[in-house]
Amino acid sequence: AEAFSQVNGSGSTYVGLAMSDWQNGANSRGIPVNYSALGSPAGVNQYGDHTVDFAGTEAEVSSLEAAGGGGATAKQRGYQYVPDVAGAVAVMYNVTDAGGRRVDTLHLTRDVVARIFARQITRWSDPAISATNGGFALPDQPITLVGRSGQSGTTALFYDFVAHVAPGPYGAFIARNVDKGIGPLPSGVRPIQLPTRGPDADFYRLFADSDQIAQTLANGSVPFSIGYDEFGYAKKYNAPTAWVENQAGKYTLPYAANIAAALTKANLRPDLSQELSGVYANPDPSAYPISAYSYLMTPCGAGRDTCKGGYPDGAKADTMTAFIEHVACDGQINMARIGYSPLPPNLSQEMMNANARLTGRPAKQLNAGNCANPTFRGSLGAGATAPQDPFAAMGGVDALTHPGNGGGPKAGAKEGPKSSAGAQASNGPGASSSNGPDASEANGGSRDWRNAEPAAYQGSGLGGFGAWAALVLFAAICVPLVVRGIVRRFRRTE
Amino acid sequence: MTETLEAREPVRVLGGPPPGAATLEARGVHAWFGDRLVLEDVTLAMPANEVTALIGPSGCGKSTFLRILNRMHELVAAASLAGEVLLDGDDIYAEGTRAQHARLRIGMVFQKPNPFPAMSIRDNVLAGLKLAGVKCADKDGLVEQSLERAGLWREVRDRLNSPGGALSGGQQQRLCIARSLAVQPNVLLMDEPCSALDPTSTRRIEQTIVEISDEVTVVIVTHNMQQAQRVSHHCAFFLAGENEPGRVVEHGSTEQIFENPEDSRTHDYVHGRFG
Amino acid sequence: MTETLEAREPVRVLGGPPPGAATLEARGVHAWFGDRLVLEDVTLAMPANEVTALIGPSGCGKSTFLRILNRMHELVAAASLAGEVLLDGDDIYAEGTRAQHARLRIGMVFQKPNPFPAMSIRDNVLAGLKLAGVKCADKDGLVEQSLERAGLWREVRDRLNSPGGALSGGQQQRLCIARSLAVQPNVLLMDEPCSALDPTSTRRIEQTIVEISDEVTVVIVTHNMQQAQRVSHHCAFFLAGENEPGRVVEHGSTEQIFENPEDSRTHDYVHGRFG
Amino acid sequence: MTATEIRVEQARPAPVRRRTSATTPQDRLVALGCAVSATLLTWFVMHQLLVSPGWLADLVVAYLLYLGMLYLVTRDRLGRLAAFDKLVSAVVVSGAVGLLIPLLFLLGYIVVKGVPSLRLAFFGHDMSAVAPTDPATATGGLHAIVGTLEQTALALVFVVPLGVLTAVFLNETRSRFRRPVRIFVDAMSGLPSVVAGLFVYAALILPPAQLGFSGFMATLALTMIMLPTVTRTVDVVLRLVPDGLREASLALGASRARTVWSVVLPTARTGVSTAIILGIARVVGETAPLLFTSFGTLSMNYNPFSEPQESLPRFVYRYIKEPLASAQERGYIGALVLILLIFALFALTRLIGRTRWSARRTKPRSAR
Amino acid sequence: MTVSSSASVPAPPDRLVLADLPSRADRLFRRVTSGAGLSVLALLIVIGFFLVYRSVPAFEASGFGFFTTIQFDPASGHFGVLGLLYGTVVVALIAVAVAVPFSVLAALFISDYASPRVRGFLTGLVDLLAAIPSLLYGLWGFSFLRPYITPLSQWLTGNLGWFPLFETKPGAVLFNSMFVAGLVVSLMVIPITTSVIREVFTQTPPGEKEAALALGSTRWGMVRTVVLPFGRGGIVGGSMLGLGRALGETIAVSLLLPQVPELTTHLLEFGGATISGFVANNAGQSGPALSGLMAAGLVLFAFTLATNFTASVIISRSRSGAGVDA
Ligand SMILES: Nc1ncnc2c1ncn2[C@@H]1O[C@H](COP(=O)(O)OP(=O)(O)OP(=O)(O)O)[C@@H](O)[C@H]1O
Ligand SMILES: Nc1ncnc2c1ncn2[C@@H]1O[C@H](COP(=O)(O)OP(=O)(O)OP(=O)(O)O)[C@@H](O)[C@H]1O
Ligand SMILES: [Mg+2]
Ligand SMILES: [Mg+2]
Repeated sequence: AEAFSQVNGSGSTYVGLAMSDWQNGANSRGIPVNYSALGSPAGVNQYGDHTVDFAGTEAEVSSLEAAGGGGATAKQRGYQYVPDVAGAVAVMYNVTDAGGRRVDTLHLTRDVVARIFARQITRWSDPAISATNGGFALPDQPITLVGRSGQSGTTALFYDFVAHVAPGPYGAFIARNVDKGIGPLPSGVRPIQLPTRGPDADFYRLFADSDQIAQTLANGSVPFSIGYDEFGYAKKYNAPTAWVENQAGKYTLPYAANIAAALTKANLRPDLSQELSGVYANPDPSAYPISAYSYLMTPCGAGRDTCKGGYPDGAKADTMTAFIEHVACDGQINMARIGYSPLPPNLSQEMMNANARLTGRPAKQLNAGNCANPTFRGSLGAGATAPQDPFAAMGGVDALTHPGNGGGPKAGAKEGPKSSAGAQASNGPGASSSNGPDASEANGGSRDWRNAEPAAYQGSGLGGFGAWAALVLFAAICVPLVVRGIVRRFRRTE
Repeated sequence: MTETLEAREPVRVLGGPPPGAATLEARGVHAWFGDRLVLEDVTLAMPANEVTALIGPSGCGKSTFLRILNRMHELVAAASLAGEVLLDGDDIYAEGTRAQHARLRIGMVFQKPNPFPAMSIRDNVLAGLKLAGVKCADKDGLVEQSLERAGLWREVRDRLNSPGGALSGGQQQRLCIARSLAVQPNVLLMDEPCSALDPTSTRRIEQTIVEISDEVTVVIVTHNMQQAQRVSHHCAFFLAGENEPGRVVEHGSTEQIFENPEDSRTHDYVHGRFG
Repeated sequence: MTETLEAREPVRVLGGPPPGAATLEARGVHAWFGDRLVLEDVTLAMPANEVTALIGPSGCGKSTFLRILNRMHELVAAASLAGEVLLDGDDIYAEGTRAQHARLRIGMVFQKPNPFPAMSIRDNVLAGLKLAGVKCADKDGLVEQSLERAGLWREVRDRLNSPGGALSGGQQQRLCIARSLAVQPNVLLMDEPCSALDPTSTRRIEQTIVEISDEVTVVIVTHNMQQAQRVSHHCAFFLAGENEPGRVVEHGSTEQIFENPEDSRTHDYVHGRFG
Repeated sequence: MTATEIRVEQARPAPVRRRTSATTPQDRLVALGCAVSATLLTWFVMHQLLVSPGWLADLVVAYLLYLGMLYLVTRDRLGRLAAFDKLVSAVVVSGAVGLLIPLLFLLGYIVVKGVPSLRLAFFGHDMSAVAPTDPATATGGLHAIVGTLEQTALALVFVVPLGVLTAVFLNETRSRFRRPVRIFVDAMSGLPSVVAGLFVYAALILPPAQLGFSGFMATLALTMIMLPTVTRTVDVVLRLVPDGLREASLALGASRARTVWSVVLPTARTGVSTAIILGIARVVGETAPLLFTSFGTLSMNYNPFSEPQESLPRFVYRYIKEPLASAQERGYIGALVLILLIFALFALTRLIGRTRWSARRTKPRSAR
Repeated sequence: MTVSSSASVPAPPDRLVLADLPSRADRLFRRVTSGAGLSVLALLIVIGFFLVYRSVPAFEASGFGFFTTIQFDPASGHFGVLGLLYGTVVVALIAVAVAVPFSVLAALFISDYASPRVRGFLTGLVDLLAAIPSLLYGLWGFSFLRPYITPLSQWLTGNLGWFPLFETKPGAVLFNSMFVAGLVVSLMVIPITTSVIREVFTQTPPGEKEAALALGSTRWGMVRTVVLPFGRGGIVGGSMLGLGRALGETIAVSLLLPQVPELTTHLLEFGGATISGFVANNAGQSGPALSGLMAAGLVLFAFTLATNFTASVIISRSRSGAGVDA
């Protein structure tokens, strides 16, 4: 019915996959939409430059401005944030226990996660970590943090969580690094890039994109590391992902159900940007606390009621609203399958409200009858259900941590899906020295960690073959040959 | 071989040079490459309908002189010259004369056969027409006539459309002669046309030279004394001392140069004492 | 010129060829390029300490034959040969004989002077020692002796360390001869060594050839009949018909070939009837 | 040859062609023996006496042993010079092989990764109707292929006339600007492709020009990369046209323009087309400038002048970064098709080169 | 001129001023070709001018500090290209250092060791490999090759760690390092350098080669005395061309390196950034950051230009490029 003209958007890689799905759906109904995942900052900038019609972002314009990454032009153009899909930041890690085995059921409290990433907890043997992992001390290795280099919306989202959960350490962290690459941050503005120099920077391994982070953490090539990334990538590479404790004291992974549960407590600021303190402290036992949603950025005048005319081209406005409506309802069906969570009904309705501001027409009221978003029917779509917490089956983290339960965790841990956590004692020849009460208490979990070689140095390739050995070998073999030659020559001349 | 030609009316081209051989006369020609004088004060008349041979050891400026005769010398960067070259009395270097025009009237055959490889034999012969904008009503006749006069017709008449590069060296050289003859120039310059060829081809081309000399004036550079004796009516002996420009030591009828030269150097040279 | 040489004990190299000139004999040599037979059944003896000249028109296989004599022919892709080449009675193509060894005993000088341009004159002369693993106690003596025999010593003794490429063409060619002589080969092959040179250099090199022929056997290819007459003791006349392989038409003493050839084609050729 | 041969046979026993190979059977035996004994020694020492740390170490040790043995044995047989010659030959051969193996691996890897999911349908539709969760076999790349072809073809429209004329300018005229132009063409060939993309982005796509993303912008960036390459190669090709042909043409009374048009360019035709095809091959896989210019899309856009357009490298780049296994496979399919395209272009040059050029091209060389 | 050619040496006359009348076609021809030539000239000037013009804000913001600051830090408004430039140069140098020996060997093999059939095949193959897009090299290097290089890095640092360049911090991460990036880039550079060097090697005057062989030299002797000295210019020039290509290499590096600018001698360790990779990863910047990127791009351009020029000067100075047969 309406005349459509193509709209282009660019920005967040975080929603890239969802966007593929939405484009595919929208295109099949004749809504010409195109999106290019160049990263949130690029999206906001190109939006500001009028080279695209909308942006996808997690980073707020204020963060971008603070980081010197632009944003001023976007402000000039005017924008409104429109929520589009819910997701979560997963905490992935690569740790081996004293026996050299990969740990794959790490459980962490929100506080510990935040303090690790604010670099207050800096060693794996920290009691705060052992406390939620059966009491076993991990090796006393420094924690290497894995994150995104350059500006990234995911970084901003994650550090918003850190700032809320551990304001003290976060504040100290920011104060330490304010001119070390993260820029001067006004209060309330989150960093969108990590420090590239200074004392903390040495402990970061920054990667150019999410794919590499997940791949790296999955194949264990950075020993004793922990990082944040979109959960989709974690699933793609099977990277070990931490169970994060929520307000209810339960440990969850960022599956759609857990994200959806958490996001029911999301608050919107007047500009529709998200205020997530409620999410981080959502008392729902299935909530995954580091949940957030991503925005679309569409043009809008200064006041939020006057977005009409944001697109001078009427056909573009029509296309955009049609697309937003598609995203709000039909677009949410597949989200759980590809690693996101469908928006809760209130946010879907906000999308329609945003549409109303764009067109100046009254907002369409969504309900289970006219919207295919599965959350309207109390479901989340295929692929939403989360697996069981392996520790829960053993009586929960608290019970496991109890010192009296010596052999329990070991046996219990083995029952987990692919567990080798709760580090078994390595009774190797060097495992005699006891290193403090923690270690011995934890059933010898890390007896000889001080001597343990980093995992990367074992095994493969030329690792154990020294240059001196080559020399000796070569000499040993060549000398007889040379001698033989000399002897033969000697004989000949005789 | 020439019966066919004589039996027929010769084919003529339009817009080409005026018909018939012309007299070429060089007066006080000097040539430089950069600042180096390589040819000094050469004055030489090349009478119409006769064959003039330029002989002399390597590097004495024969090729340079020949190229001055049809304004090819100026193609070399930094080359310059002085003197006059009169073609039937008109200076080809006179102001307002087109080099193209002089070259059209004074054809040239080079040491290395250079047929156009991208063209067929027929197109090679007709190349001059296309390139110089000469017209001809009877193209096939012209092709036959030119090849006939270059002594190549018998050998190639069945494969006029095969590429020119597919011929043997001697045939290629004759093709180049045919190509030059097709525009019916007044003078034909030849720079060691046989030096890259086998004896048979050489003999064939010498024959051709003798045959065409009744239609065009021929000037030929050669290293082969016997060849000069065989084909030419006049001879000019060039010589350049060490670090000196080339000069004409002696010129005159071929007979005189070979039998009874005035200069002892000429005598030495034509009898193979050096070079 | 040779006084200095004779006054002194000649410098000798170690690990090089056995001293003195050697007889070279080709027996039933055939040569092919790919499937094309270019040389057929050449049998020719080149006696020690004498100069043998190979003459014949272009393309008759003289160079090919010469290159067969020191196993350079096999460097050309798809080239093959048949027959035997006996150096003092030993077949240089016998199984187990290395080409390097044959080439060390049978030196070669090419048509175009090819000194190693990056090396000094002295190093050029000594290049053979380094390349072939020949030793010499008195290197300076060897340099002097070789240059002396090539007739270049006077001209270059003050600038032995300037690059070989800086010499004139004739000097370069003599440098190449000196280089070949330095390893003291038994035979020296020369492929038109003077064709790129001026008369003076030519005369100088002819002199050199005459002088060295008492130490090595010389085989020379030349297009210049006078040159062949001047320097050679023996002559072999090669000829190839159209699309036929080259053959030796006649061979014998130079006098006989030039004064009283058996074959009429030889007569025609040496008197400049063709080629 | 046949006639001659028959005659010779009748006259006397047919001549036997002689072996003149540089390596004798003994040489080969020695090489084989050294290889075998090096292998055995390595096995004995590395696996029986020591604990081998891996196949790479075995390989290195065996190789060094082989070289050492070859040297010593040959030195014993033939002397120092010959031994060193053998040693160097072995190193050169293994160097060349060691270089080609990883590169062939690259081709093999992409083929192996791409082939299982490549379906004919890839050439039949775009990605607009393919859900991210669909299997990789459902991939459609028509939009990318069309984009690549259009962008490259448009680039050719600029590059061919400009490049060929510039090369003619450099070769066939005597303008005093030839030197600066040649220098600038050389300079431009050093323009990093990403800078070309950045330039187009900043100059034309961003305000104030505000032309927006489109295939044409990619074309402009590609033109900047392709122009110097083509100009330089055509320049070289024109230089290969023997001067004799030019002189022959001029001596026939032709003008310069005529000479270039009727003699020089036809003679160099195959070389010029080869140069152009190689230029295409060079830009067809350029990715960096596309990141800034063509934006990319999932659906077909036939119009290169407006709206974003996909192209094959962009397609590959897009999918290798997405967090789904099937997306990765899509990337490899695109890579495979890209390689096939380049193969096809090369086959084309070979085809063109074979007709006449190859024969002619060797001429100036053999003449030297 | 009137003086006849006799004993007295006459003063040579004035040279003729040759005034050829060009035809209309010729004049048009000259104008069109000059137009094309000059438009190429103009195009480059426009590009250069525009890059400079857009870089000015960044230069103004950072002053000369642009060349001495390691970090490229839009957050503080201070742009520095030093770290990026360092990474660019290091990666390119590693690439060239690895590529050139192999290229020389391969070129030697093709020009002097292989049989004619193999030679033709390899020449084509190398040219084909040179045309494979760097995206594919990057893809392959990233997903296939990277795991195989890590053990090599380990071995290097384990056994040669005393050498500063191979030193690593304890527990360091050894992949996605400048070393790995250098190796992957070297794979792309090898076909190019090989093909340049081969071209020069095959132009070695056959006369000199034969002269060496005729003196009884082995093949190696011939190569050493004739081919290598003749090809020296080609080797240097080819390496420089390879260096130019390696400097501009984008996609593979942007996939491999974290793009965090730093000055470090720990080449085997995780880290590093190059200008082109950084620019590619920051596509879509605007405002001052964009002009910073432009400035970095300009620096890269200038650098590549310098190397290419050096290369062409070296090639043309050397005997090999000039094609002079001494
Ligand atoms: N293009 C050029 N640039 C500079 N000098 C040149 C050029 N062509 C020829 N010469 C010099 O001019 C002189 C005369 O050369 P020219 O080619 O006319 O001699 P020639 O008598 O034809 O010799 P040949 O018999 O070898 O062909 C020579 O000394 C040569 O070095
Ligand atoms: N590399 C080659 N490949 C193929 N054919 C060749 C090769 N070299 C020479 N020929 C052919 O072999 C034949 C003999 O050539 P060769 O060079 O031996 O003649 P030549 O007598 O030395 O002639 P010239 O006097 O011109 O030097 C000629 O027909 C030539 O075409
Ligand atoms: Mg000449
Ligand atoms: Mg010859």
